[in-house]
Amino acid sequence: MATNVLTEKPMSLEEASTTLKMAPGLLKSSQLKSDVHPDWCPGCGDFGIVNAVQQAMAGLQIAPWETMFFTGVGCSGKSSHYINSYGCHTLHGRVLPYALGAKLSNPKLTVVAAGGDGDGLGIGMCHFVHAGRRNIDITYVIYNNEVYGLTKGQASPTLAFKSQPKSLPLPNINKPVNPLAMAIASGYTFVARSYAYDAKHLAATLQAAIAHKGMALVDVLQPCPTYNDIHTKEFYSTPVQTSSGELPRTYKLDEAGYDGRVQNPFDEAEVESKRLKAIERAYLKEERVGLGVYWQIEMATYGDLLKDNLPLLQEYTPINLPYYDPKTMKPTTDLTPGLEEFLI
Amino acid sequence: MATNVLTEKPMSLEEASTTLKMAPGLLKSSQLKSDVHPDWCPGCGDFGIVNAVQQAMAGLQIAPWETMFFTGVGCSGKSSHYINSYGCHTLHGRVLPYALGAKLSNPKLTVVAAGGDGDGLGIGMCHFVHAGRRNIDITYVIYNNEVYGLTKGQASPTLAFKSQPKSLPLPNINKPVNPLAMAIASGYTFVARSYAYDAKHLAATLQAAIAHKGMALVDVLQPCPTYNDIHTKEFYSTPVQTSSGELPRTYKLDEAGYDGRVQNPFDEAEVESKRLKAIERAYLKEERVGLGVYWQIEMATYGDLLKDNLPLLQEYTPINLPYYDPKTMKPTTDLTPGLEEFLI
Amino acid sequence: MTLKNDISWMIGGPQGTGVDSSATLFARAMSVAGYWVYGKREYHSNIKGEHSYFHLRVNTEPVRSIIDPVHLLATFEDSTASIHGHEIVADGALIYDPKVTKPEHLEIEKSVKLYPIEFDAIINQMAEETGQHPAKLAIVKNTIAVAASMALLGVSLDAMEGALKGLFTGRRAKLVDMNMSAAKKAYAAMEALGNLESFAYRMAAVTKMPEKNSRLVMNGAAACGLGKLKAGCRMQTYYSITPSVDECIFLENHPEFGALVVQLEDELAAVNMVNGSALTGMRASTATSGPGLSLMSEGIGWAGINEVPSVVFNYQRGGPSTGLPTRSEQAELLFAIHAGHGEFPRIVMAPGDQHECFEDGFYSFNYAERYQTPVIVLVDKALANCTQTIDRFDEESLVIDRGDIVKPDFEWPGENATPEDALKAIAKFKRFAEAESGISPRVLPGTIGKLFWMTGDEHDEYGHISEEPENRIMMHEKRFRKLDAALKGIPQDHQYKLIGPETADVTLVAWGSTKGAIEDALKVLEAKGIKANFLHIRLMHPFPTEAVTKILSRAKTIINIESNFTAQLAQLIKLRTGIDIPHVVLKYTGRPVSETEVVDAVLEVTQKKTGKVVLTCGH
Amino acid sequence: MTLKNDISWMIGGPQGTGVDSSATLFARAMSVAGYWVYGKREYHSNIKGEHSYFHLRVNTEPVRSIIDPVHLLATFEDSTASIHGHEIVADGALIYDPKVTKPEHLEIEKSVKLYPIEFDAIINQMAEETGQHPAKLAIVKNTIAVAASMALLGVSLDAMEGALKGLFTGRRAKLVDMNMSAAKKAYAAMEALGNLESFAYRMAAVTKMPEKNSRLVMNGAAACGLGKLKAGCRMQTYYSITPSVDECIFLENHPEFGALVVQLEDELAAVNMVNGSALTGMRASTATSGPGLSLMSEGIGWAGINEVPSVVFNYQRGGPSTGLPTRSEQAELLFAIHAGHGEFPRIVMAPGDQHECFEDGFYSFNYAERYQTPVIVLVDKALANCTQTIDRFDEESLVIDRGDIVKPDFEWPGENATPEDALKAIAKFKRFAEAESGISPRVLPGTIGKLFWMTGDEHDEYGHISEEPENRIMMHEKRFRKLDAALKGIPQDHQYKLIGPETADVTLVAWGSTKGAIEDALKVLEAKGIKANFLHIRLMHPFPTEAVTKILSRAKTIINIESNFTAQLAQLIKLRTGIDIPHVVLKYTGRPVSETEVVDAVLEVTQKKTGKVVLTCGH
Ligand SMILES: Cc1ncc(C[n+]2csc(CCOP(=O)(O)OP(=O)(O)O)c2C)c(N)n1
Ligand SMILES: Cc1ncc(C[n+]2csc(CCOP(=O)(O)OP(=O)(O)O)c2C)c(N)n1
Ligand code: SF4
Ligand code: SF4
Ligand SMILES: [Mg+2]
Ligand SMILES: [Mg+2]
Repeated sequence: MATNVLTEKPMSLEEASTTLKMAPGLLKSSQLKSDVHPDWCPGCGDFGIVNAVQQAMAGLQIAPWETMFFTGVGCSGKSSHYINSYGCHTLHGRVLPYALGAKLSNPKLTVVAAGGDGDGLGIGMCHFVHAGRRNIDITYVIYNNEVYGLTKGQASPTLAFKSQPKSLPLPNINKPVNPLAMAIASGYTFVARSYAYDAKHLAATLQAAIAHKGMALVDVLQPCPTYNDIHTKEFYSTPVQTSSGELPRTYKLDEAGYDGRVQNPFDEAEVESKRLKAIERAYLKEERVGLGVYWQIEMATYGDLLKDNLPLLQEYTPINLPYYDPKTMKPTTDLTPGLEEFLI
Repeated sequence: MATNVLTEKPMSLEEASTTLKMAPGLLKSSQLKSDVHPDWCPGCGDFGIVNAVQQAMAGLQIAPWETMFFTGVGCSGKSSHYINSYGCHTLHGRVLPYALGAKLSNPKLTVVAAGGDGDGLGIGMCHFVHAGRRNIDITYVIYNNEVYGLTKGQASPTLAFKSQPKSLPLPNINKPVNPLAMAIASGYTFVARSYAYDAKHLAATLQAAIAHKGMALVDVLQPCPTYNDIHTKEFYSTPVQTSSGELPRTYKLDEAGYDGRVQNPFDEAEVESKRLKAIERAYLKEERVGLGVYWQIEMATYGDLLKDNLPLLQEYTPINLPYYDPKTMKPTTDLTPGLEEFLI
Repeated sequence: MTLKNDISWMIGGPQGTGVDSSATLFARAMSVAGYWVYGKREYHSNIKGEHSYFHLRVNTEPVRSIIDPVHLLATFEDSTASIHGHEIVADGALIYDPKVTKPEHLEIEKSVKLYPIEFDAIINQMAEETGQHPAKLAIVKNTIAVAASMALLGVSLDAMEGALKGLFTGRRAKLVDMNMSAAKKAYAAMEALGNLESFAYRMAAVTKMPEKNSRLVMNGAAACGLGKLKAGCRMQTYYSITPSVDECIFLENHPEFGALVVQLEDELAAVNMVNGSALTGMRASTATSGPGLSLMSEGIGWAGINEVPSVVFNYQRGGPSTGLPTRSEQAELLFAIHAGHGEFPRIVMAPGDQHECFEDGFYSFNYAERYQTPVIVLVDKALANCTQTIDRFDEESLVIDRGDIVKPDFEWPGENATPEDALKAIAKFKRFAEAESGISPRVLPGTIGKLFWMTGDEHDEYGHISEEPENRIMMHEKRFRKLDAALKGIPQDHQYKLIGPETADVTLVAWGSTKGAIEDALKVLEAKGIKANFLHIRLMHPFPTEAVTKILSRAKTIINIESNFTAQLAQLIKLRTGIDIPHVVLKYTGRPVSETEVVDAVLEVTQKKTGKVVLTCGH
Repeated sequence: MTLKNDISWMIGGPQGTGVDSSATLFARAMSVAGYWVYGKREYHSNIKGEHSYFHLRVNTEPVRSIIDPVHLLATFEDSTASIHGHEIVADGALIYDPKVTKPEHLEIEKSVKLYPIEFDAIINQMAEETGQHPAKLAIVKNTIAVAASMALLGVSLDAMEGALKGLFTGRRAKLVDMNMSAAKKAYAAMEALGNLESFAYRMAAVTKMPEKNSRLVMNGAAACGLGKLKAGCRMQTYYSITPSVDECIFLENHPEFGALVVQLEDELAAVNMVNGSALTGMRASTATSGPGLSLMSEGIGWAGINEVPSVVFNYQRGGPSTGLPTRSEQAELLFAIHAGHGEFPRIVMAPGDQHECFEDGFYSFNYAERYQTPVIVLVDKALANCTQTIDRFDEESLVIDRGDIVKPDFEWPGENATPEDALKAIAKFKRFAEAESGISPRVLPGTIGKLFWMTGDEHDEYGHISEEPENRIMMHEKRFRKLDAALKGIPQDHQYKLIGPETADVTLVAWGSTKGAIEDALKVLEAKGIKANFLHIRLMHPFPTEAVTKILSRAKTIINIESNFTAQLAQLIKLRTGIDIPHVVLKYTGRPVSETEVVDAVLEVTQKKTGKVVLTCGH
């Protein structure tokens, strides 16, 4: 039986591991706006994303005081200040180590990490890949605007080859990374794409990602009206001419008959074929843009696996591991097993 | 017409961009051994790799004084000291930025980068992925031994899930990265796998990789007898029971009818289907291990693309761009175009 | 009213509304008119919407800093007057749009003159004349504010036309007419308000009109970039970060020099790619700011032990961590000197003004190659982003010094080569040979017959790993001797300057970008009867200990001035010379030090013997 | 022959042949016999094959360092005798295998006694007795060398049995008998050589046998790890690097404490994950060495501005760059104090011995949480890898201090919660409230009704970004006041210790791991008629300026001793106190300082007034 470190009351492992769910309707998404005024450019897709995050939080009714929103550095990085939950605006490229460290320590926190495409896929790429190798139960939202917004519009790693948005003096001669394919290849267990101005789809996707037990990635296409004059709001709302006539630019994967969810994670054949299909879908060169879940699989989380290696975690969450007596403040750890090999 | 910075003689762009090829047989691979005695453990796969590198260099008869071998830090990192060419033992995880910086500056150098799986796929993962986005003409060799050799056998990123070689106190709870799939997804234009003790195949593969114009990866399976008691030399030489009887553990992809080489890089359909096949092959779960070229495509290199953006490079290689008069040592750059906007 | 030689002008508005362009236009127009300008730019870490402003000073003689009082505040929207109105001096003036700004609601001096300009009326009139939509013309608001300011200052619009022609070239040349039309209307509107001559801060004409094209209106970032280009730097790596990215943008905008400006995945790649490039013989550098420098520490150390001439420009901004990313600070002096684990020689330089930016852009490569060691140049945001009228750079005296580079002894015989030739061609070379000066002759990879190796490990003379104690002692001492060589070889005026009289009652000590404010303050102090001189230190490491000791030992009252919290230069001086400077003037709001502040602080110290003065001016 | 109270023993061989285990066995056996042992380990950056050795000292009283002369060199292969033979003192001894070592080819003193042991004969005999293949028994060579040494030193084999039983437990218990069998044969073989009593360095028995289980044979890395465990550290991140990885391996080997030991992808992840963990209220730390510290600079700064109690143990090794990765150095003092761009408070501690390692392992978390600021603990390879017999740690006096943590005011009412409860539950809190001490009450995320934010940007009291100058001044000053608080709140004996007499003719000054050699040297110096005392500084930042000034001001001859090139402690002392220490003793070969070297250096300084003595002993 663990003890709540704050209230010093006993709590079950279940209680110590799950964010409290409030009664439906107790908090509206508008109450999840902090009193800081967002200073993004007018028309910036970031407004839509933060809105959707708030809606997803309200939809799930997760306790904001047991939720922590981590961000990287960039225009997107400011998001944590605009949300009424614990907020942590970390370092450029390092949002994942922070978020993962917090979640591993205190599994009771619902942890959402968010940041720019430069932040996550440029400087943060090492953590991006390695986070996939540990299926820790957090959600990671990438604001994909194809530019480094806050430093004035340089190419981000998702900018297309030879593309030249107005902020670039010369065309981009780097090939883009594909965040979806990268995430699937790295071991993320939930990989989805949405669009900043599709409020409903985005909120629903975020809600599914947060509800997913494991490492979830949501790649959000985000217009940056100031620097990216190629993939603008207009671009996304301009219909596409197809063989079946004029169709909206974006479409929902499930409506198109694609299902990236693995039904039986123990069926290796299903897993491998779905994984390959998901990668194929991620690479699909089409004029339209598919939104939805590209890949999802339920697997043991890192937290679960840790319990095999560290038996004490079958009883306590890490932050609740007892190490002192709150009355006397005396340490309670018996060092004997550690001293044995040295004793004379 | 560029000038050789060293001899101050004129040289063509072609001359300034290509490592000299010597007459066949002038240098034997044994002469490419430096006089430093390798201090690897007896039986270490690294011996085989360095041997094969020397054979490949001799096979191509590239001038050793126009070749630079870069390494990361680890047991593998020491390789550069054992080879008679210019050698550069860089920092842990940073071999690619060094190698790429040298090649971009002086395209005349044949540049080979090499390092451990921890070096390249752990701490170096960010550079690993981004190197794929720029098709710079170097070869990158990963010594894949599934452990951090030089720091005493911790799990490297390629170690299998739940695996526990003798150096680990607890089983590995991280999922492995797949270097081949990662490289293909990142944009490498040559991706192959070989085995440290298959001297012939490895030397041939390295030769092909060096000859390839663009960013080449060779993932070399490397037994580490000291820490990895799972994928040992014995493991690789133990035949596998298959439905078609007992077969050697390793097999050659081309003998198995697989061809990962794109014939027409402008045929998008071929490219996409080959890419997907290559990824599928990289993920293939089989008891046998496929050696050979998983993926190859010919594309403009970063060096080629730079010429569009920087017209002077149509005439000079970067290191030959003239900026001073070697007689007077006076700078020759006329700053006018840069001063114009400020002049009053 | 007597005409003035020195006025202080400010313009402000939300980020993204053209505050910057207004200031550039004003600075260039006044410079075309023969004046000398200095301006500082303040903005938030934000792309659009937060308040930003430009504070400029115009003088009939060269100026290098701002003064705090504002004589003329030009506005074209509502926020600036309410934020900065109180900074206008008595008898100063406010230019404003009466549609959005109500002077009665402002906190301003009674005596401030009010000049309402109907921006919309002018724009509507232009719309009528040209048939363009008024919304498309909104951008001329900046020009209107500038032209109105010129009218009030008594400067002819001819200068404006010259300035516009300089700004709008090529495809954009047609904008000259549009803007001149707006300017003329604004000028007329001001004149229509009447009695401009009574304004207390009208400018005197310059006595001697400088020659055309003899001067530059320049910022520090571009000055550094130009110095690098002149030095032959053709490889600049970067990972974008404010404010260093301005130098990179400048370089990217000039592909005609053939310089590779490579945007990378992170600062680790940036610094290590510079090492990889510089070791081939390229002149290579990177530019970064605080967080980037932290990440580059390891790579700089590798260059140190491998004696690679890598150049790192670090543009300091407000720290720690992300800090105040668009504000200025001088808080990375001790970090730059100690950055990187273990001990290795490095050179740390700090330019104090734009001429020194250009020089350090140039000489950093000479010193890096001559001493075969990494060079860190500490600039800061104040210097990078200030606008100043300066004389053209002296390019004539520059000489490239590539240090001791070994040429090949022979050439590859080609087809007739024998196995003996091949053996000779792969002979090895003692790249890190013991040398009294600490400087071993350097070979560039690609040289025939001189193979060597490099490694971050301690190594022998060929560059092979060696853990032998004797070799270690030899190598470590050899490398460090280069610092002695550098101190001997770097000319005195690149090490420090003593400005003002040889002996004085007060000696001011500073480094980096506070130079301008202090230089300007010297004259004011003199007028106030304080005989002061100024020791500006430029070579931060190795430190010119002997010279500084000599100068400070004979100084009477020493005052150290810098933009940080812990008085880093004062610490460094104490560490190197043992001299404990009794008075420090510090500023850590991220806003640069002004002439006014220097003068006031010196007065306070001389009058009250204050040990520590903390400066706070500037919004 | 009189028996000795102090002897120096060495064993060597290629890396991977059991040199380490031999030394451990010897150290434990001698400790079981009641002696006190200190041993240093030297090895290459290599897994198998390069020469490594262990140099141990055995004393009837506690010892803390080695002496350079070797009294008894034990070898079991050919290389060690040729490398170290010349270090054997006159009348010392060499134990060797006559099959591989030919004493006539060695460069040794004539008077050295030679003890050939037929290793193969013993092994073959064992093979015959047990039926095992001799190759399988080769590993007992170490035991043979140790047992032979004990015979020569006159120590009974009973102690060996005790030691083996301690080393081989569980599944490996059966190895005790095998090794004892080898030991007995070796002992007998030595006795058969005869006349062992004539050996000049036989050990006297201890006068008072220490109680069983009252002591530890311990290394510094494990001592740090144990301190951390006791402190409640349950999150240790790392990216493996020599020598810090030894602490991590120790922790990983003890899953029973429930501590997460997370091996990460790089040091950037390691430090930032510690920040992410520590901000939740976990006691979290990382361990690294030089290159890792460079990479962690940025993350440490984030902890600084966000007042997060992250703990970083940095095990110094030979630098710069990859340097001498398996050797020791104390060259990251000034780097640790200045690491990271911009300015922020941090605490830097440096333990001097294994007890202090344990204490700092424990107290670093108390100080980090009490002052809400990152703590860097500077250990080094010498301390991490030395083996020492010490008294058990004092665990009784330890008290946990979590600093000022705010408890929730109320509990969530559960199902009956109203919208008002919900609003109260999301009320915000001034986590960074202005506070005279600099320490604002801290909230742990998860606390109801006290939301706050964090950011690397300068921020307001709630943690929201603020670029306001007034707020900046307040926050920057508030944070730095914590250093004053720390200097007041950290007990004196955690700041420094003055060892020896209050007044003395010579005052030695040092920090970190040189403590042991200097402490030991004090007695020798006394015997030589030099009255010396020793100021060991342990709190490196904030610096105990007042106390150090006081002590050094009354000192007569001050000698600073440290393992680096640039005399970093001397620099720091000059910087903080203004005192310029006239004599420095430096060592930068990567080998730790010995008692012998300290004694000789002090003699040299006192006799010749040498300004700088460079130490070079040790292979
Ligand atoms: C280590 C480091 N390098 C560089 C920066 C500068 N920087 C701030 S934001 C940013 C990029 C922003 O791009 P992105 O992550 O795509 O976010 P966006 O602004 O587009 O939302 C950079 C490079 C930094 N803060 N830290
Ligand atoms: C920045 C940094 N972190 C850690 C280390 C320590 N280190 C040296 S080698 C190594 C790992 C070696 O593993 P790998 O790259 O797989 O090479 P191998 O030894 O297996 O060939 C590490 C972590 C280092 N040198 N630098
Ligand atoms: S620059 Fe782009 S991403 Fe940043 S706030 Fe403006 S529109 Fe949004
Ligand atoms: S530890 Fe492994 S990788 Fe390193 S040298 Fe030994 S066998 Fe090779
Ligand atoms: Mg972006
Ligand atoms: Mg490895």
